[in-house]
Amino acid sequence: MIRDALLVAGKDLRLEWRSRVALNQVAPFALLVLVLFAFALDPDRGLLEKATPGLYWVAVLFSGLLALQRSFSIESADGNRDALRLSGLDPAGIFLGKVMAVGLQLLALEVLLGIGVAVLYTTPITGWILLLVTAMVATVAIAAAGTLYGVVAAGLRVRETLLPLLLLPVLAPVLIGSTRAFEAALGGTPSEGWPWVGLMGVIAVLYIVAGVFGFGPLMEES
Amino acid sequence: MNWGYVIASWIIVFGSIGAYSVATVLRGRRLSRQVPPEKRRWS
Amino acid sequence: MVHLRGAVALLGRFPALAGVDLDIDRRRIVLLRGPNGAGKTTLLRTLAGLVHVSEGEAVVLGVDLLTDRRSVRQRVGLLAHTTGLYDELTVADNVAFWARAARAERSDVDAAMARLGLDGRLRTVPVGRLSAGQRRRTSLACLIARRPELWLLDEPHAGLDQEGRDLVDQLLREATAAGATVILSSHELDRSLQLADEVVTLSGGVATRDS
Amino acid sequence: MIPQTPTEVTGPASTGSRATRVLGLLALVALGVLVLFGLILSPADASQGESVRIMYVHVPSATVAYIGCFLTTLGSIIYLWRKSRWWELVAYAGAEVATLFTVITLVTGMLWGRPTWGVYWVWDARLTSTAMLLLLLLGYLAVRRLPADYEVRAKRAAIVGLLLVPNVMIVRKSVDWWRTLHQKPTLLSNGLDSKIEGLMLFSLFTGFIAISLVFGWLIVHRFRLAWLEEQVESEGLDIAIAERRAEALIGEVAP
Repeated sequence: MIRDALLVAGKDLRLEWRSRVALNQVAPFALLVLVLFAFALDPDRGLLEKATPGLYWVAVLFSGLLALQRSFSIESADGNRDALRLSGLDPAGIFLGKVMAVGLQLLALEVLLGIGVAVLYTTPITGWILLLVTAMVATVAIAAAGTLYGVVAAGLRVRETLLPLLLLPVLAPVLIGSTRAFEAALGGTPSEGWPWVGLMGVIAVLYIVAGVFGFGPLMEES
Repeated sequence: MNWGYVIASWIIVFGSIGAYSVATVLRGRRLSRQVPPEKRRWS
Repeated sequence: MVHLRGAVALLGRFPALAGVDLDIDRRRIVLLRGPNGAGKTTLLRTLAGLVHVSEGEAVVLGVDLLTDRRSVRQRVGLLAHTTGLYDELTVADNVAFWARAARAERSDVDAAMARLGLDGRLRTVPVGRLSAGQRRRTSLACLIARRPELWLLDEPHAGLDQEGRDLVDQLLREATAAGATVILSSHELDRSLQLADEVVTLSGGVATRDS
Repeated sequence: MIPQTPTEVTGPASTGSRATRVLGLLALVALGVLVLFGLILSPADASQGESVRIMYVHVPSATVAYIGCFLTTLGSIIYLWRKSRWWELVAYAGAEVATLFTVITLVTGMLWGRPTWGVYWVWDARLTSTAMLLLLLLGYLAVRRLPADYEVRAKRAAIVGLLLVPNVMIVRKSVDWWRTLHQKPTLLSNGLDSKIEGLMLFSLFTGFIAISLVFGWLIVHRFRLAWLEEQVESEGLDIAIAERRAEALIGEVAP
């Protein structure tokens, strides 16, 4: 299962590297969102500063959604599902591999957005440990839930519209949790952030388990 | 003075349940005609 | 190797196979023929364990398809109209990914690519830029690197040049010599009739064996 | 509710049966009693005034909405585990009826909020998580109603349905934490917890009985409707196989 996961993750990342869609389109989009927030919330009135953690995670969520759509559009070629079913790859391995690939791309996006926020919104960064752990746990939760709902919507004509409808309500707790944890870290009260990390951990584990067991049945019959 | 909100809520509750019930029953009648009786196994 | 008795397979609500009887022994090359829409592609996909058999008996490579379709899949090789290849990856990456997914050795991958003439300049070309014939060669390379016990080929000659078609025939003869079984559909009747040991005609989702 | 062996060859020409007629009659009587006590006999609340009467339909609706979600998850689990279409249809019926009652809960909650808080919407923990519940249910229904083969729709919807209750729990927990850090205005703690007694308690009790009966009646009818929908879809499969085989015969005659 782990071997298959690494093979699939390696394939996805290699494909991303060759096509550079994430680099050339998703990353600029993420930065664009940051700039648009600055336009919408006048930077001089202090609104931007207060809302930074929330804006950051909304930007991650939306650009992450694009990365997820991309991750499933590469598997939407004619006959790809048949080929995967015939390949001998463990479905749980395919799931974990895609989670890894999406997760790594999300982490890269988060680093980029973090630099963007620090520079553009002049946010002083404090509470490093909480920030990093929050980002890791939230990334796993987003990637796992996104990959599971991604395959629920995969192969349908309505894929692009169905995925956000399914995914965003489910990720609302991750948005709340990661934003509060970031506020706690930046506000110098990290102890308030850790319960939220725990809650996001529960979500991450729930979706990893659901994906490992649910991916097999979902790959069949469609 | 709050009777307006009370009456509105109750009308909405009874109205929406009623409308949904009627729609369900009517659709059931229509589909029943397309299904042979031995497959409608309730009495 | 293959035993079907009254096998029914549905595509949605359409009975693409409406009760197929078929028995095929080991090391045979069997040609499926029949008009478009006769169920050739569905039959091949069914034997590969991709389509659910809803009625009848279906045993492939000793595995009962009604209860277990997954364990058949790794042991067969299906060459379909759709390739399943990733357009943005190179030929070498594609063959390596699909062959290694099926636990093929690195050396088998290289040998397969050399056999199909993909070891030169084509290695590093993205599949999206290949011609139809070159794609077919790439799919074939993925297939032979897996060393399947049962080869299922949906019009393997289509889109290939003269040399490519000869190569396909040669590969199939080698496969049966090595103990595999081959079932192919083709509209290249002259060529295929020479190649095949048996001919099965499909029509309206039902099979009849030609004597 | 269980499709039984036919007692008479001519089944009823609707989703009704003797059992559901009795259930429906009971529900109507209970609704009548609810109107009598909820709107006429019970007194106004000391602090909330007349708007407490909204509670008698709001709270039971919220409860049965959650029961519907539970049915959806339960049905989805059993469908995935046993391949039981019967339970898959229970899951579908549960989700649709739950959606109806979630909408009712939201609307009555807002109409209660206006006289109580002065606004239709506050980011109250319960109200917010009910809104999220509605979105989760709409997601399930969107998948279940996809224009695709039954197996495809059912299997994908079952995965979404399986995760419905865990998602609802997580959303509630997170929204509770999110709000309680700041304020604590929930419908119950603000209104009914403290001094509920006598006729008011009885009215609420009647509300639970009446709404539960309505819920049960709706579930049975919606389930039977889903059953009919599925029968209509799978109708004519035998004919299709015969037609397909006839194609082969024609093929043999004309070489």
